Amino acid sequence: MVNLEEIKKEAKKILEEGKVKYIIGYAKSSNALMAAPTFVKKPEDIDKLIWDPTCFQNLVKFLIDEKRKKAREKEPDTRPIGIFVKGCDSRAINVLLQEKFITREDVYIMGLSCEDVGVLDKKKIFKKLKGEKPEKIEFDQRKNIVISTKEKTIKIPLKEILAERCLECTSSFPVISDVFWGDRNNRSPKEPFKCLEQIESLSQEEKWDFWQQQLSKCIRCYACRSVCPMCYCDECVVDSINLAITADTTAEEKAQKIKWIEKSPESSENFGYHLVRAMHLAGRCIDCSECERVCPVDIPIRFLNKKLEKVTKELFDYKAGLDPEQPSLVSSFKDEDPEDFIR
Amino acid sequence: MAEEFEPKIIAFLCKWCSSAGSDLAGVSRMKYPPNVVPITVMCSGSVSPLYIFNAFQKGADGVLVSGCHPGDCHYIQGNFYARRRIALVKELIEYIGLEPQRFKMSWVSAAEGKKYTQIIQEFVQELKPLGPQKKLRREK
Amino acid sequence: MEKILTKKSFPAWIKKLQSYTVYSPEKQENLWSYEVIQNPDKLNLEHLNTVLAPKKIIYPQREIFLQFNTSKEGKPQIKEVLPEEHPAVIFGVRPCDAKAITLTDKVFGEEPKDPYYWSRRNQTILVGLTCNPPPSPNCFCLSVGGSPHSKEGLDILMTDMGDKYHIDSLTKKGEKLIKAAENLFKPASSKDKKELEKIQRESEKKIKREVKDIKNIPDKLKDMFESPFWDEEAMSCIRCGICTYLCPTCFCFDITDELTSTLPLKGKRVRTWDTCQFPDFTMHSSGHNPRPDKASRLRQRMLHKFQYHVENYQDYLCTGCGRCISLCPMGIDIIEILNKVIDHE
Amino acid sequence: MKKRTGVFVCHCGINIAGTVDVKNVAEELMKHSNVAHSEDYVYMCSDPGQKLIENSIKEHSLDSVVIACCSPNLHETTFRNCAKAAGINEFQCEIANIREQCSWVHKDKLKATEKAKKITHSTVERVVKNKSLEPISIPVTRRGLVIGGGIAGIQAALDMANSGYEVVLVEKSPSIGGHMIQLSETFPTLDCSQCILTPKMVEVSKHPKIKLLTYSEVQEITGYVGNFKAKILKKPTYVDPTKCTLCDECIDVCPIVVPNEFDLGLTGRKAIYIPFPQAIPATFTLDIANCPGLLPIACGKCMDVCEPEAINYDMKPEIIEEEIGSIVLATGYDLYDKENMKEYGYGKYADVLDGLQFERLLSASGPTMGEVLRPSDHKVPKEVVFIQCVGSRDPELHCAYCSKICCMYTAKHAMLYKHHVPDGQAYIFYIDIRSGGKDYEEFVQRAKEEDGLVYLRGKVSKIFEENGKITVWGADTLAGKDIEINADMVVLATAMRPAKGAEEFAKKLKISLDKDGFLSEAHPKLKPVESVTSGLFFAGAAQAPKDIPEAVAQASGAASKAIIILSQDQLFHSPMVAKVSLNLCTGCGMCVDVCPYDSLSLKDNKAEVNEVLCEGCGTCSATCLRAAIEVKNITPVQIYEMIDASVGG
Repeated sequence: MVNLEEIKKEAKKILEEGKVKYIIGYAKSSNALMAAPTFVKKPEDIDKLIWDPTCFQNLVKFLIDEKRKKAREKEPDTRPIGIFVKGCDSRAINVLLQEKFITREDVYIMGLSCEDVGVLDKKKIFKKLKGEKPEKIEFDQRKNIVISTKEKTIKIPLKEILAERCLECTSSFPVISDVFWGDRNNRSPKEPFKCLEQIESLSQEEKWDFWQQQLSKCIRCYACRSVCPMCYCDECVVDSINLAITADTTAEEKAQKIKWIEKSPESSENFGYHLVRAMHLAGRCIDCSECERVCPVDIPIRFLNKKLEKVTKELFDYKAGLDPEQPSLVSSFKDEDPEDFIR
Repeated sequence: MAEEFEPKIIAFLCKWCSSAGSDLAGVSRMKYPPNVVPITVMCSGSVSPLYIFNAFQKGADGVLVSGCHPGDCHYIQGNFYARRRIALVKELIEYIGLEPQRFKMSWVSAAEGKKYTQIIQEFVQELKPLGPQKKLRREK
Repeated sequence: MEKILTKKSFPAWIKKLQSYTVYSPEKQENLWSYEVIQNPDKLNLEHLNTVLAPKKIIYPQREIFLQFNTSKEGKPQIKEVLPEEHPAVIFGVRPCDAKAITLTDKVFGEEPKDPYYWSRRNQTILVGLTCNPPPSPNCFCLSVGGSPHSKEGLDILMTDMGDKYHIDSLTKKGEKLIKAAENLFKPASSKDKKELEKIQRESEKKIKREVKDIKNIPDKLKDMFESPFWDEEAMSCIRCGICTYLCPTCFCFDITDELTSTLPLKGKRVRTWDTCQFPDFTMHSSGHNPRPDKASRLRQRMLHKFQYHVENYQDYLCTGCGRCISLCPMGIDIIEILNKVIDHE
Repeated sequence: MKKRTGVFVCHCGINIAGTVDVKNVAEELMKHSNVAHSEDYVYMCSDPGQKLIENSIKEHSLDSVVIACCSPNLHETTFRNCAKAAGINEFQCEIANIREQCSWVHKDKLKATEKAKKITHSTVERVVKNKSLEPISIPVTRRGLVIGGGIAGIQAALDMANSGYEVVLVEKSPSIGGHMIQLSETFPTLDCSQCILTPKMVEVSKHPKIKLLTYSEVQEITGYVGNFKAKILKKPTYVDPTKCTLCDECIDVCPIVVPNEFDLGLTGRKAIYIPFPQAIPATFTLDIANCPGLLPIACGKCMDVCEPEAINYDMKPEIIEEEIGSIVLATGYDLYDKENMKEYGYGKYADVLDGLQFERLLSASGPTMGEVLRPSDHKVPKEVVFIQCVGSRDPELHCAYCSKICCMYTAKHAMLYKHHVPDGQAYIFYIDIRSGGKDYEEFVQRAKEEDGLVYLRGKVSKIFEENGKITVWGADTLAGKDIEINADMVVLATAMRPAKGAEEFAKKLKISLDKDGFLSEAHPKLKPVESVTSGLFFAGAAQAPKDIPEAVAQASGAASKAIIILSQDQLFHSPMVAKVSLNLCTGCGMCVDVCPYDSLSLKDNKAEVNEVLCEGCGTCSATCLRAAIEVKNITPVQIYEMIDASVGG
């Protein structure tokens, strides 16, 4: 069992020793159902830290900010960043290592096993609460969640309100860490891609109707991109103008910024955006499903990424984030890669 | 009577094999429908998925990517990378409901003018009953 | 003019409004969204906060300004595109969202008036609904000069009174709407009015969140431009556009040309929403970005809402709907920030 | 600044104009905002046509041109030179292929014209965004490297050296000569192999332009055409050739006997040895793998006995670095491994030999001084079975390809056997006889007719030893019956394989191999001696099975290709190479992974292009997730515009 006090003890120790620059962890937010990222710089602040199934966020995203910030500083503090990672988050770290975006020395990985739990799905809870505001939540033996609202107190088995990705999780503990809490019990669902079956069984037209309905909701707030630890391009294909400009960027280069995707939230452009994003995440997405969690209009973005995860596994026997040394999916090939689709 | 629907096809042909194969079809005076406009690229490995999505967005009814046969790539391995990338694109666009017939990949060598001709003939035949591709197309 | 309409008759009223496009909140899976009503009988006004405010109807995310083309002779041709004239009614408008429309009215009402905005705005009738209970746990309208039963910006305010609605017609537009089905309404009795007052008092009590000492915020913010406070507060921001796109008062936009053909040159000029939270919002072509980081962008959002807008329009550019709090992926809470601003040394 | 593009539409007589309304194409393109001039002409490639282009460029101040005509494979160079002559950069000229890819394949004039417009428009969009580029110049180190000292390597080295260029010849074994020096006589003339090869070997050793490095292995090659650097490991022989007098005293005292590689194990040699009497360089080598130790305590007998003090136990491996401009690879072949041919008793029965072993038996300098004797009991074999296609042409179990030389050498073997043992009987099992080559067919016929060889068309199913005889079970498919022969000796014509270690070596040099492990040439028809790596050429059996004259011819071909590079002060390389946008690159290294030419590397966490190595394939560009790399003049923005034009309005 993960013991929060032990985590705090370690956090205090590494901060006191000056071993890390700061620690990215979780704290309570104004919303009882969701933790907020917190950045602990001083040992006396460690009591803010929490660890429970409301710790949704994939904090690895903040390593990207940190790298950018460090690049701007003249004399950067090069100490590692302490960071809380769950199983899925750790795979994100592996991908960043694989893509040489960070080095192992940049991070002090505080690995946390989700054990047999995971994180909550806020939307599932809202359904259960039918609009009532949760005042307080407690976890009972990591088996049930006890939610108190103004009117009543209800007890829901965690399994019923866990995020889908947690129910389908194949490695609930970090695959890379410097310190580790919890158990390393592997859980492997028999059919890791079962969630896709419903869409896959649809006819082409039904598939189109489904995605058309979902993606036309998109308001292009880019929260999915913004929250994704793999979306760290300096300039995204959807950005309207050049963002990565240096002193020697020519006017011509700026003028030639390609508008692959127009700013209008039209169906064609929304599809363009989501297809490109899915392609960019092929072999890189580690299924933290943050994109889907943050989507304000509930687009099941995970089903796009999960599909390519499945294809990648089945066609190329490739799984993202398990080994920082393996070559990337699209920068490698095997002679026996399937080609039955090629004429 | 309404005019028969004529699909627009964009074909990304690698310079060394497929474009040369299509040249051979010309030299041999083979005939195929004029629905295809070729864009010659250096290697099938240089065809970014963006090009494919973009062609559909701009109103292509079908897209073909064609390269050298495995092992024959002028650039040794470019077509192997293409094969992986294109497999992903193919799976993805089928998954979102685009008709799978609209996107093809082929290996056409410099000697396969006949094969290129057949591919285009078949492609046009397959696309005609589908009608215009409106799913990913931008409104004009 | 206060009237009473039974809930049973409500669909009948809507059916009488055939000359209008009628919008109302509709539940789609987990979300509420303003949609055109297809079946008045299924209308449900028990909605929580919609994801997007009714702003999206009056000021849509994308608007075509003009279309350009090249003639056969090679001459450029430009055709202005204005929204089609179409009267619309929006039901179930929350008072905070209606207030927000009054704020954008002022912005788009500056000369020269924005013809695209106003062609829709002038033809849209806003039928509000008293919030009882509040549609979001993060409602804080009382703190920013609103209330769950505020009439500001509305043409009609409806209040749920169990099996009936109290209908308060506030403008000529509102009157017109009631006249369309006059026989369905009966005048409100004094008992009804008492009941209404009670509901209104209760509804205010149900608003749990508040910003303390908001009057001092604008002054306080003036001295905080250079403060490291913003760095701290923005640490967990991921620079998405949720807080601003969902905000009923945010109105920033971008204008781009979308080409559809190069030979002949053809395309259209469109306006789309934009947000100060995106890095390209302030990017100069020189490469200089005056708001280079998320701290400066969070600051901009706060200062625009609680300092600049107050200076320019004597009102906050925030109506306390709580959407930015409820949907921030990282739990950034505008109320907490404002409260910290007040406490800031 | 807006480009001023000229569009020139060629009629190609009626080849284009018959199907495409060329005037209409020219008119349509004139509407393009970047097109300053357009016209059509009956034959653009003709002198007047080219003149027309030149004049138009000057008259209309054009800065770029599109020629809508035949395939760029035909006249791209013509028109680029023409553009250059008119004073604009050659890379501002692009070809719109409206003949092979349009007029010739369509009939409907209206539709073909529409398509021609799209193709031409698309090319205009490309050229509008083309940059003026200059060919990349590369200095040349005027020195060659030949790897492998068999007949192919020897020939290539001699040709290069005789043309006046310095050559480094590297051979991994102690002497040059390769497999050819092991052969007895050569088909179809029955020249003595050693007699014709040794003069060449001597010439190599004496040639002032050849630096011979035997007992050496190339460990690494870096750089690129004109500017390679080779790292060569020279293994210690522990014998100083300048002091060694070849007195043989050391051999006499050496206590260690191991199988002699030169005789393929038919004889033994000492741990200190000379591979064969005519070895070049003529010196002894101490085989450290088999020597009891380099310490006087361990043995030290050879050092004690060596009067000229040529033996030096302190010799160390040496790394030699050579700078060279071009390379010929002639790493040769080996025979198919015994391990794979157990069903024929190969390696199990002493009297089942492979072709090379039999060559040694036939050789006057061989273990039996040219007598054909059974290795087991030194008796003259009276019945010998020769089996062809052992391991070759057997896609299921062994090699799919034909080893090409076995038909001929088996005929030769059988013929020579008959010359040695006139009363003996030779049987040859074959699938069919492949005797293409000058005088080859006549040779086989002569063997059949004059020497009475028995050719049996069929396969051998089993070989086993019985009562001191080798029993061969086979089939004669022509007669339709099973055959059993109690032979005294069996000779297997085993398949030719790429030399052992060639695969590893190719990996090190990043040369691709074909499915059988032979070196893969750049084009099977038109570039048979070139590798895809510029400046690297192939010769001999390393590329495919071949006989001596073919190997020699290919070696001379490879040498002349290598000389073409060495003969120039500088080389020019296409400037259509990859370019990195440093501001976008995050240093993930995916482009480095996919580059087949090693032209990309990471420097300070950013990708860097070695323009000289880059061939401009653009795989890096499609792989890069950050759109941080593109190939000049065929950039994504160009493709983007071309898609627009190709889809049409």
